[in-house]
Amino acid sequence: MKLIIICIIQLILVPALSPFFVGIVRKVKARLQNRRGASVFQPYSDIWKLLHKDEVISEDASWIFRYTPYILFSITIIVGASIPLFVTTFTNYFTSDFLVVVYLLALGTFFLALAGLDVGNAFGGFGSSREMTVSALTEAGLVFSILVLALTAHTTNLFSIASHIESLTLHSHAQYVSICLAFIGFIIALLAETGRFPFDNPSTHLELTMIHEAMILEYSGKRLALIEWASANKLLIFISLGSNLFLPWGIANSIDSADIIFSLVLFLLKVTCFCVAIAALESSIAKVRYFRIPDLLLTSFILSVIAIILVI
Amino acid sequence: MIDILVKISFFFMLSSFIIGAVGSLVFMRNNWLANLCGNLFAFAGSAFGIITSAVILITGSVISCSLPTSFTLFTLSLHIDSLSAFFLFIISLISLLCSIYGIGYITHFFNKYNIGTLGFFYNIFIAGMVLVVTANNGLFFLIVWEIMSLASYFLVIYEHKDKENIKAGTLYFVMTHIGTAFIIFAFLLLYKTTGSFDFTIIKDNISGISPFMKNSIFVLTIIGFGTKAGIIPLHTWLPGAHPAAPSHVSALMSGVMIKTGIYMFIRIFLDILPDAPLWWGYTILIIGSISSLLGILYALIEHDIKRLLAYSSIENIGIILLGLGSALVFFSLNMKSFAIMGLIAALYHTLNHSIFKALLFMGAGSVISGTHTRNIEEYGGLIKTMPQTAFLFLIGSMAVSALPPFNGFFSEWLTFQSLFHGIKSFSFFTQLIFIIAAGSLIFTGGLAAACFVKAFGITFLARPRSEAAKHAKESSFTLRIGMASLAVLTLFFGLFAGPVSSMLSRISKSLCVFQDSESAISTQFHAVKLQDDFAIVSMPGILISLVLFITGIVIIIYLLTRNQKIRKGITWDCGTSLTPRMEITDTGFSRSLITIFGGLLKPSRQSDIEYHDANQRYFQKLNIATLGTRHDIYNTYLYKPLQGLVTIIADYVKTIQSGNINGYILYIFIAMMSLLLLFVI
Amino acid sequence: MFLASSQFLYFMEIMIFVSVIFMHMCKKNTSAVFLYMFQSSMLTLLLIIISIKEASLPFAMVTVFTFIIKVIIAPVFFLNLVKRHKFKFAVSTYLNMPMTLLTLTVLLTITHYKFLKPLVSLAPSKENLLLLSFATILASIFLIINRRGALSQMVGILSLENGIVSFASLAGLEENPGLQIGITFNLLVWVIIATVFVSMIYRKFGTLNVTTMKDLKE
Amino acid sequence: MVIIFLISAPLLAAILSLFVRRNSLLLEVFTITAAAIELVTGLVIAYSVHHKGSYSFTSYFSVDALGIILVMIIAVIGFVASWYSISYVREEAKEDIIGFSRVKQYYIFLNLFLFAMLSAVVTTSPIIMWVSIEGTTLSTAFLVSFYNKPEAIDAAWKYLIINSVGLLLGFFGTLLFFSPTIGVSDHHGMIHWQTILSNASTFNPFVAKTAFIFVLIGYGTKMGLVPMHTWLPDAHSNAPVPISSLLSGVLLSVAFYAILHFKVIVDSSVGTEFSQTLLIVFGSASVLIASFFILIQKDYKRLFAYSSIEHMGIMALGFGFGGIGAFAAILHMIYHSLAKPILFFSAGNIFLKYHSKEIANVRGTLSVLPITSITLLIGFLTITGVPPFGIFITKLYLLTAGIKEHPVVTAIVLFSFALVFAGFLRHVVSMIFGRNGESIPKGELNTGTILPSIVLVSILIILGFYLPSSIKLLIETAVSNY
Repeated sequence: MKLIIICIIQLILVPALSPFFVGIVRKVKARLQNRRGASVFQPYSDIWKLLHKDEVISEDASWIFRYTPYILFSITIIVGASIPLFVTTFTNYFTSDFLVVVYLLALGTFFLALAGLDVGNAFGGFGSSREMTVSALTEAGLVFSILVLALTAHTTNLFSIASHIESLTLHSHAQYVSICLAFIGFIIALLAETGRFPFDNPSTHLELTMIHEAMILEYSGKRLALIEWASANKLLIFISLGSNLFLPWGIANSIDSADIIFSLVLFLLKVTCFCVAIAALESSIAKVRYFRIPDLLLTSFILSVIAIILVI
Repeated sequence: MIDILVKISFFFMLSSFIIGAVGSLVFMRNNWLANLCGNLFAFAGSAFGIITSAVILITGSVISCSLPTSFTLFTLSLHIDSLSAFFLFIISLISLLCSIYGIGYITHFFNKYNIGTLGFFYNIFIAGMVLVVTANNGLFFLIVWEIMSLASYFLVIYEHKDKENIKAGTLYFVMTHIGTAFIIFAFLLLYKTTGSFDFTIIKDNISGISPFMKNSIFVLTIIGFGTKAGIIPLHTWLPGAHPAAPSHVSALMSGVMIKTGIYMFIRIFLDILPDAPLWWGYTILIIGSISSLLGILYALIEHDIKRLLAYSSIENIGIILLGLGSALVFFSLNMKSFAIMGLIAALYHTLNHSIFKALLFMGAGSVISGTHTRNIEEYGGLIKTMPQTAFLFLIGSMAVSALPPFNGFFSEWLTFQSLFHGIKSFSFFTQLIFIIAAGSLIFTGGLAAACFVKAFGITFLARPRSEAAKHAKESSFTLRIGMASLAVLTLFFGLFAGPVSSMLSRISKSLCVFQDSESAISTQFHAVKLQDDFAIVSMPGILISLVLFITGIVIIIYLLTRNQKIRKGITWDCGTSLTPRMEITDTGFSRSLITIFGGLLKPSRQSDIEYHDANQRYFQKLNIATLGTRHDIYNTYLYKPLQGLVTIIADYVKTIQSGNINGYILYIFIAMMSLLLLFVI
Repeated sequence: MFLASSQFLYFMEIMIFVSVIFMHMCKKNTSAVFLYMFQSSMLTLLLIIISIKEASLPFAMVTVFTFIIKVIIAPVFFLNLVKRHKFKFAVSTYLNMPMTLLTLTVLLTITHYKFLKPLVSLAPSKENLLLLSFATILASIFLIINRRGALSQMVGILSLENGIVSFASLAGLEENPGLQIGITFNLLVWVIIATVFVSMIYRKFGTLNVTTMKDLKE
Repeated sequence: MVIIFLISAPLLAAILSLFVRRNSLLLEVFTITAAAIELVTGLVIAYSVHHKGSYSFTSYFSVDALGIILVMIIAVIGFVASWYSISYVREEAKEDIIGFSRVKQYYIFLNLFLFAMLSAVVTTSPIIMWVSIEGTTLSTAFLVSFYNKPEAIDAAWKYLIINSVGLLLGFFGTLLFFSPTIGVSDHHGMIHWQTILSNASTFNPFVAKTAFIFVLIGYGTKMGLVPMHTWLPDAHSNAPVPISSLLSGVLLSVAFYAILHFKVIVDSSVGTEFSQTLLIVFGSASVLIASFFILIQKDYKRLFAYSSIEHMGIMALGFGFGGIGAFAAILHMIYHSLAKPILFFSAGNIFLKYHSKEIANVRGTLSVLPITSITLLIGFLTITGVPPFGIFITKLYLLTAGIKEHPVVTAIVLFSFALVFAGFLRHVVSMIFGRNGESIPKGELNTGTILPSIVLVSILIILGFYLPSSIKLLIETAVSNY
C-alpha cells in the first residue's frame, strides 16, 4: 500500500509541482527586477486556461506537429518518474539508467525540432536548427558530468548513484573537487537544456534571440499548454537531478514514512533554493551571443572531463 | 544430420544466386522477366541463407567443407562458425528485403538501362558477400572478395549515362583494389609465417609469429579492410560510390558490404592473430572516434540525401569500431568478460546499422523515385504525398539517431557502457583514450540527431520546395513492404535486446580466445544487466512506458477537450505571403553547426557575393560566405600529394622512352656491361 | 707457315678492330662501306687460315659463302644505295673525335682487365686474340650508339656480327657448316630488308639522321 | 611426322600466296587452312606429348612439355589472329587504306611469321632457334611498317636495329654456350640442347655466367624486358592489329622460352641462384617501369604494349622466384597469350571506327560498339588480374613464391600491380563510357571482328575456373624440366 502511494507520488510529483517552480523562478526574477510579479501559481492558471481554449492549426501541419506535444509531455512524465526525487530505494529498473534519461529527453527534443520544421514558417526552422545545435553540444557536458558521479558510485543507475553519493564518505580532496567541477558542468548543461539564460530567453519573442519559443510559435490551445507544461517538467527534472545527484543528503533510503516525509520536504526546499539561484543567475548575467554558446558548452564538457580524470 | 541439412541449404542458396544471375542475363530482352528472375532468385537465395545461418546460430554447430580445385594452395573451403553465420544472417536478411524492394524499384529503370545486367551483378554481388564471410582459404577469400568488389563496381556504374557515377565508380574500384593489395600482402605475410593460406591451419600454426610480423599484419589489415569499411581517411570513395548505385544496392552496400571489413577485423584480430597488443585496441578506438565524429559532421553538410546516408555509414562504422576497439583493449588487458561485452556492442551495432541504414536508403530510394532528384533542397512536404514512406523513414531516422525505443539506442548504450568501463579501470593513458572515445561518441550521438532532424525535416516536412516534390506519389507496394519489414525489425531488435544479446554473447564465446570466459553482461528477457549492477536497461520497459504514457495522455487530453474546436489556418506569415523559399533550407539548418566545427570541417568560402537585389539591401555585398559543401582535405593533404608523387615519378620514368634509338642501344649496352661487372667476378 | 702463325691471326684481328675504329672516324658513307668490306675480307682471311688449320672442306665452303655475301654482295648493295640516293656524307657522331677515341680506349682497357680474363679459358692459347675480338664486339655496339646515320648503324651491326664470328671461330665455338651458311643467308636477308628500310627512311624523312625520328616517345 | 605438317603448313601457305593474283579470297583460304592445320597437328602432338612426356621426330625436331604449350599458344592465337585478320583486312581494303598488293604482302608475312615462331619452338638446335627468332624479326619488320606512315617506318627501324643488336648479343651468348661441347661431340655435327645439357658439368662457371648474361640481354630484348624493351611499344602499336596481338601474345613468350632453355643449362652449371637473381632483377624492373608508363599512357595500343612488358616481367619473376612461381609463370603465359589478343582485337575494332589511337579521341564505345566494349572490359579485367579470370591466381602464386625470400621485391611488385590497375581502369573507363562528340555510326562492323574475341573470352573463362588436368600435368612437367 505504502509502496503504491510512493509510486504514485513519484509519478505525479514532477508534473504536479513543475508549474509551481516555474512560478517561483518568475516571481524571484520579477522581484529582482523590482516588479511585483504574478503569483507563483500563475503557471497553473495559464495551463488551465490554454487547455480550454480553441485551437488554430496550420493547414501545412502534419501528424508530427499534432502529436509532438503529447510525445513531449509523456516523455517528461516518464523521465520525471525515473529519476530520484525523494526516495532511492525505488528501484526503477526500466528507465532509470542515466543514458536512457538523456536519450529519452533527446527523443523529445527530436520531435520538438521536427514540429518546428513542420509548419514551414521561417521561425520554426531556425528555432529547430538552433535547438538541435545546442542540444547536440550540451549532451556531452550533461553525460560526462553525471558520469563523474556514476564512476564514483560504480553504477549508472540514477537511484543507485543518489544513494551511493549520499552514503559516500569522501576520502580525498580530489573527489570533492571533481564533484564540484562536475556540478559546475552540470549547471551549465542544465541552463542550456532548459532554455535559460545565458543560452536562451524563456520569455522572449524576438527572433534574434529565441530558440525554444521559435519552435513552438505555431502552437495554441491545449497543445501549447502541453508543451509549456512539458518544459516546466523538464526544468524540474533537471533541478531534481542536480539536487538529488550532486547534493543527495537527506534523501530517503527506505520507505519509512517519516523518512519520506522529511525527504519530501527537504526536496522541496532544495528545489526552491535551486530555483532562486537560477532566477538570481538569470537576472545577473546577460544572454551570450549565439556563436558564443559552444564555448560555454565546451567548458562544461571539459570541466567534466577534468573531473573524471580526478575521480579515477 | 544438421550438418547435411545446412550444407544443402547453403548449396541451394548459392545455386539460387547463380540461377538468378544467369537467368536475368538470359531474359535480358524482357524487362519484367529479367527483373523478376533477378530479384526472386535473390530472394530465394537469401531465404536459404537465413535458414542456414539461423540453424547454425541456434545449434551452435560449426560447418566446414572443402573442395580441392585444379589450382594448388587454393581450395574452395568453407567454414561457417557462429561469427560467420551471424554475418551471413545479416547479409541474407538485408538482401532478402532489398530483393523485395528491388522488384518495384527497378521498374523505373525499364527501357533506360539493361535490367538483365543489373540482376546479374546483383546476384553475383550477394553471392560474393556470402562467400566472403564463409571462405576459409586466403586465396578463395581474395577471389570472392574481388568478385564482390567487381560486382559492386558494376552496380555503382549501372547508371552509366551519368558522368558522376562513372567517376565515383572509378575511384571506388581503384581504392578497393589498392585496399585489396594491402590485404594480399597481409595474407602473404601470414603465409610466410605459417606456410598456408588456410585460415584454420594458419590459426593452428601462428603461435610463434614475431611481434614485428604481427604488427605489420595488423597495419596492413587495418588499411586493407579499413578501405572497404570506409574508415576515415580511407573513406573517400564511399560517399561517391554508395549513392551512385541503385537504391536497393546502396542499401546493401552501406548496410552490409562495408561490414565485411568489420567481419575480417574481428576474424583476424580476435581469432587468427594471437595476443593482440594494447596499442591495436588504442588504434582502433582512435580510428573509431575520428570516423564517427567526422563522418556525422560530413553528413550534416551534405545536400544529397544518399551521400548524407553514406557519410552516416562512416559514422556508424566508427561506432562499431569503438565497440571493437574497447573489446581489443580489454582483451589485451586480459579482462575477457568486458572484452566480450565490447564485442557484443560491436556486433549488435553491426546488425542494427545494417537494418536501419538499409531502411533509410530504401526510404531515400522511394523519395528519389518519386521526385527524380537527390538534392534535399528540392524536397519538402513529402509527408503529405508519401505518408507511409515518411513514417518509415522517420523510424529509420530515430533508430540511426540512437533514440529509444529503437535498436540503435541499445547498441549505442552498450558501446557507451564498454567505454565507461574503459574509463573506469585502467592506467592514465588508457583512460584518456577511452575518454576521447566516449566524448566523440556523445558528440556523435547529438550530431546524428541534428543531422537526421535535418534529413527528415527538410525532406518530408513543411511545404514542397519544388514542382517535383509537389507532384510526388507514394511509392509502389513492394517498396513499402521492404521498408516496413525493416522498420518492424528496427523495433524488434530494439525490443528483444536481451535475447539477442545473449545470442551475440554465445557468438562471441564461440571464438577460441573467449571460450572459457564469462560475459560481463547478463541478460533476461526484459532487461540487460551489467556485471556488478553497473547498469541495467530494459528495452521493453522503455517501449511499454512510452506507448502507455503517450496513449494515456492522448486519451486524457481528448476526454478533457473533446468539445473544443480546431480551426485550420494558414501558417503565421507576419503579414506577407509565405512561400517555400522562406522555409529554412538544408544549408541553413546545418549552418550553425558547420560554423562551430569549421576548424574540423574546413568548409570552402566564397567571397564577394553579389545579390540580384543588391540595391534593396543594407549590406550590398557580402564578403565571405561559408558554403560548407566541400571538404576535400583528404584529397588536398593525402591523396593529391600521393597522386602527385606518382605522377612526378612517372614523368621521370617517361624520359626513358625518349624516341632516340642511339639512347635505346645505349641502355642495352649499359645493362650488359653492368651485369658483366656485377655478376661475373 | 707464317700465314698460319698466331702472329698473323693477331694481325688480322687487329685489322678487324682497327677497321671498327675507322668506322667511328669516317666522314663518308662510302668509306664506311669500304671499311666494312675491308673488315669482312680480314675476317674471311681469318676463317681461311682456320679452315686450313682444321683442314675441313665444309668449313672452307662456309668461308667462301661468307666471302661472297660479306665482301661482295652486302657492300654492293650499300654502294648502290648510296649512289641511288646520293647520300655521300655520313651523319656525324654524338661524341667528338677525341672523346670517341677515349671511349674506345676505355672499352679496350676494360676488355683486357682482369675480370674478363676467364673468358679466354675457351682457348687459352689465343688470349689476346679473343680479348681483341671481344673488344671489337664492344666497339661495334658503341659504333651503333655513337653514330646517328641509319647506314652507319647498319654497318655497325654487321661489324658486330663480324666480331662475334671472329670470336667464335677463334674460340672454336663452331657449328655445323650448314647452319653457318644458314646464318650467313639470314644475314643477307637482313641486309636486303635493312637497305629497303634505309631507302624508305630517306624517302620519308629526307635524311638518314635517325635522331630526326623522334615522334615515337612518351 | 606430323610435325612436318605443322611447320610446313604456314610455309606452304606463304609460298602459295606468292603466286596469287587479284584474288584475296584465295589468300584468306590459304591462311586460314594453314592455321587450321597447325591447330589440328598441334593437338595431335599435344596428345602424344601428354602421353609420352615429349615428342621428337628425327634429330631435328623435338617438343617437350613447355614446347607443346608454346606450340598450342602459337597455333591457337595464330588461328584466331588469322581469323580476325580476314575481317580486319577486308575492312581496311574496303576503306581503301590498303590495296591488293599490300593484302598479299600481309598474308605472306603473317604466314612466314607463324612459320618462324613454330620452327623456333620445335627445333632441337639452339642455332636454328636463333635463326628462327631472327626470322620473326625479319618477317614482321615489314608488317610493323605496314601502313607506310613516318612513325610506322620509325618504329620498324627501331624494331629492326634494336632487335638485331639484341639478337646478335644473344647469338654471341648462344655460341658461348657451345663451349662445353668443344672436343666432346663431333665438331661439325649439329649441337642439340641435349648435348649441351649433358655436358653442362664441364662448363666453366665464369663462361657460363657470361654466356647467360648475353643470352638474357639478347633474347631479353626480344622478350621486352626493361631496359631493352624500348622498341616494343613503338612496334606493337604500329603493326596491324592481328600482328600486334601475335607479337604481344605469342612472340614475347617464344623469346622467353629460348631464355628458359639456356637457364636450365646455366643452372646445372652454376646453380639456380645466379639465373634467378638476374630474372628477378629484370622482371621487377619490367613490372615497375611498365606500370608507370601504363599510368600516363595516351595511346591505347601502346598501353597494351606496355602491359605486355609488365606481363613478361611477371613471367621472368615467376621463374626468378622459382617453385610455385615457375608454375605460375607458365600458367600466366597461357592466360596472357589468350587475353592480350582480346585487347588488341577490341582495339582494332575501335580503331576501325574512330580512326584514332589516342585514348582522348575515343569516347563512349559502349553505345557505338557494345560487344567490343564488353570484350575490351573483360580483356582489361583479365589482364589486370581481377577474378574470376585466371591471371589473378597466377599473380597471387607469383607473390606467394616471392614472399619468403624476397619480401621487398614482392611488395614492389604488388604496388606496381595496383598502379597498373589504376592506370588501366582510368583509360578503359574513359574509352568505354562518356559521350562521343562527333557522330560515329553505331553498331559492330561485322561478326568476324567480334567472334574471335568471344571465342578467346570463353576459353579464358573456362580456364579461369577449371584447369584441365592434362594442362596442369603439362605445366608441372614443364616446371620440373626448367
